Amino acid sequence: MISTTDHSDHGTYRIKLDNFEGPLDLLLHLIEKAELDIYNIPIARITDEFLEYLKDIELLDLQAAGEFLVMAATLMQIKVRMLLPKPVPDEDELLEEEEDPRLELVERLLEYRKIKEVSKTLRSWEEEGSRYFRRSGGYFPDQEVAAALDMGGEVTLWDLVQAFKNLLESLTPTLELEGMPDEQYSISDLMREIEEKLSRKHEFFFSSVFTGLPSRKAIVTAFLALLELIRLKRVKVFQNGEFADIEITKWEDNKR
Amino acid sequence: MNLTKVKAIIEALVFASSVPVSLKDLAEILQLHEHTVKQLIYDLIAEYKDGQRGIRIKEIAGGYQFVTDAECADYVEKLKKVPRPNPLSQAALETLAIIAYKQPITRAEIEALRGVRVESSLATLLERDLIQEAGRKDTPGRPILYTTTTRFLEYFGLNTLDALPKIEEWTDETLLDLVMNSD
Amino acid sequence: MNLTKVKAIIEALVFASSVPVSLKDLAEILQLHEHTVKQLIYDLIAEYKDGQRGIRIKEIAGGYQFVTDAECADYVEKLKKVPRPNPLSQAALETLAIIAYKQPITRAEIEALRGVRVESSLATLLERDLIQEAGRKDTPGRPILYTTTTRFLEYFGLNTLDALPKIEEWTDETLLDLVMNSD
Repeated sequence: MISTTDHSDHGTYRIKLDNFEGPLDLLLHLIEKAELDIYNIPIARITDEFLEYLKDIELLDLQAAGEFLVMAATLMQIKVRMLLPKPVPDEDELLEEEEDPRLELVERLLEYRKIKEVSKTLRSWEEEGSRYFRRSGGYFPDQEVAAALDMGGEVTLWDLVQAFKNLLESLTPTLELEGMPDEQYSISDLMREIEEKLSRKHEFFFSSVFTGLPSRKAIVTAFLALLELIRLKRVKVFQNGEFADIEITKWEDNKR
Repeated sequence: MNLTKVKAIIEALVFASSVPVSLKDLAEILQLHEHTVKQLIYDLIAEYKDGQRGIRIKEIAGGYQFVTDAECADYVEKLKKVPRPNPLSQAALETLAIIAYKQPITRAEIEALRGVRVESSLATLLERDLIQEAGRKDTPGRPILYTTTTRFLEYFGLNTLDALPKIEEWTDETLLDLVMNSD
Repeated sequence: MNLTKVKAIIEALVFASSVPVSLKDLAEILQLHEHTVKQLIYDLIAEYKDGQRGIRIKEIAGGYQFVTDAECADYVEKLKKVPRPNPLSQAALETLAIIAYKQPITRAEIEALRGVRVESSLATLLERDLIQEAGRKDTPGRPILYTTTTRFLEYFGLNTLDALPKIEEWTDETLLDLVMNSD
């Protein structure tokens, strides 16, 4: 069972995703490895490859997993939007160019790529800088002036006590649920919702699970609910061909 | 006061300060023109450099500071009880890169750019005095703004933030778009 | 390794140390006879003395240490009035506060309270002589214990540690509770 209060477990998030600094890093890796054009990403192919990596997620660290799941959901939404027929432009209206659903993602990837490049430069400077040592600001009877300078003289006893009090306050045990599934939408609620929907419709598209959900947290929760249903063999998901959205069906209906 | 004497005083001042001393402070203490002080400092820097010494004066974080020569690093390290700090993790480094370029910046804005939560990177960077809290943004929730510190410049051997590699296309507009669309 | 190089390394070592460096330590790091090192150190001392420099090497407390030249003292004094950026970072201050109230304390205990790694604040505080290593705790791993220094008392204008403002609620039980609940 996926537990929502399991974060005392020090989520050791040991999967091959470990080599990546998050979903953008993984995406960038997939694109570069296949030498794809970042401005024209074959979204279906990349989505499949991305999900392939996600298979190995151990849901120990919901927060880290959540970040990858949100990206998976985003990719699937883009995929669906690209399949939708383009509306026939009204003759009266200006022929506005339809915005490519991939645009925002491409921009984020470009930004992230720049960050990675800059990080490389900073890394080499860090290495170089670590070879210079500053003078240590010790205190020597003979050198009172220099020692006094090291202190700056701007920290008072009050600052010290204040720092301690603040720390005390910050330690008041509170369970921060940020990044955890949305309390309004618990996993079990959403599992029930998906199953109810299936009892009415027998099958529906994966992306429709997410429509109407208010926050990223809720989307992550929905994803987790779905994964849990799959694990419990209550639903099955499959894809009809490379460009299709993922369909969800009840386990016993799945006789194809 | 002859120039040898002034140079000696500059040497003492640069040594005595544990943070880089600016040209302005030196000129004020010596009651001399910044131009004159600059000449003398460059003389001093050259003397140490040419003399194959174990220490030298480095222009860093907008000021001047004595540091040990890089070639002596292996020996100096043996002396230090405290080992040199571990290199920053890739996550912390990426977070720091964003702050360096986009400061002042909030946590949510950094997270929109990196695509992951950055709480623990921020804690590490604050702990290592590479970033600081610098007020709050005037938007709902009044989120904390982060900027880099003087220690950041020292750590990477930079004189000013302008010495960071240029990134032309990185505009404020794209950042704003991302944040708006991020949740 | 030629003598110029060895002398440069000695210079770097004497400069970088926060306490006077003994001949023994220098000889050990350089893998040379104390006799040889002593010769070279005396050369260095003479060079600085004859060169009318602003700094020189002094034999203090059984070791060697760079100090500013007495003749520059008036100017160095003026440096005190120059505002210093970030005298002690917030992170270092929090770590110091914990050590002040809970000494002797180990690094792991401090980290449990602050929720972050405190390696670099400890380095800063040790470097500034505000804390010191004071033996080891009798628990598995025998971790190092830290206490505040005399310098700490001087710096905050305290006569004894008892003069630290009391914080009543802070009993060992609450500490334990907090540590247990902090992760």
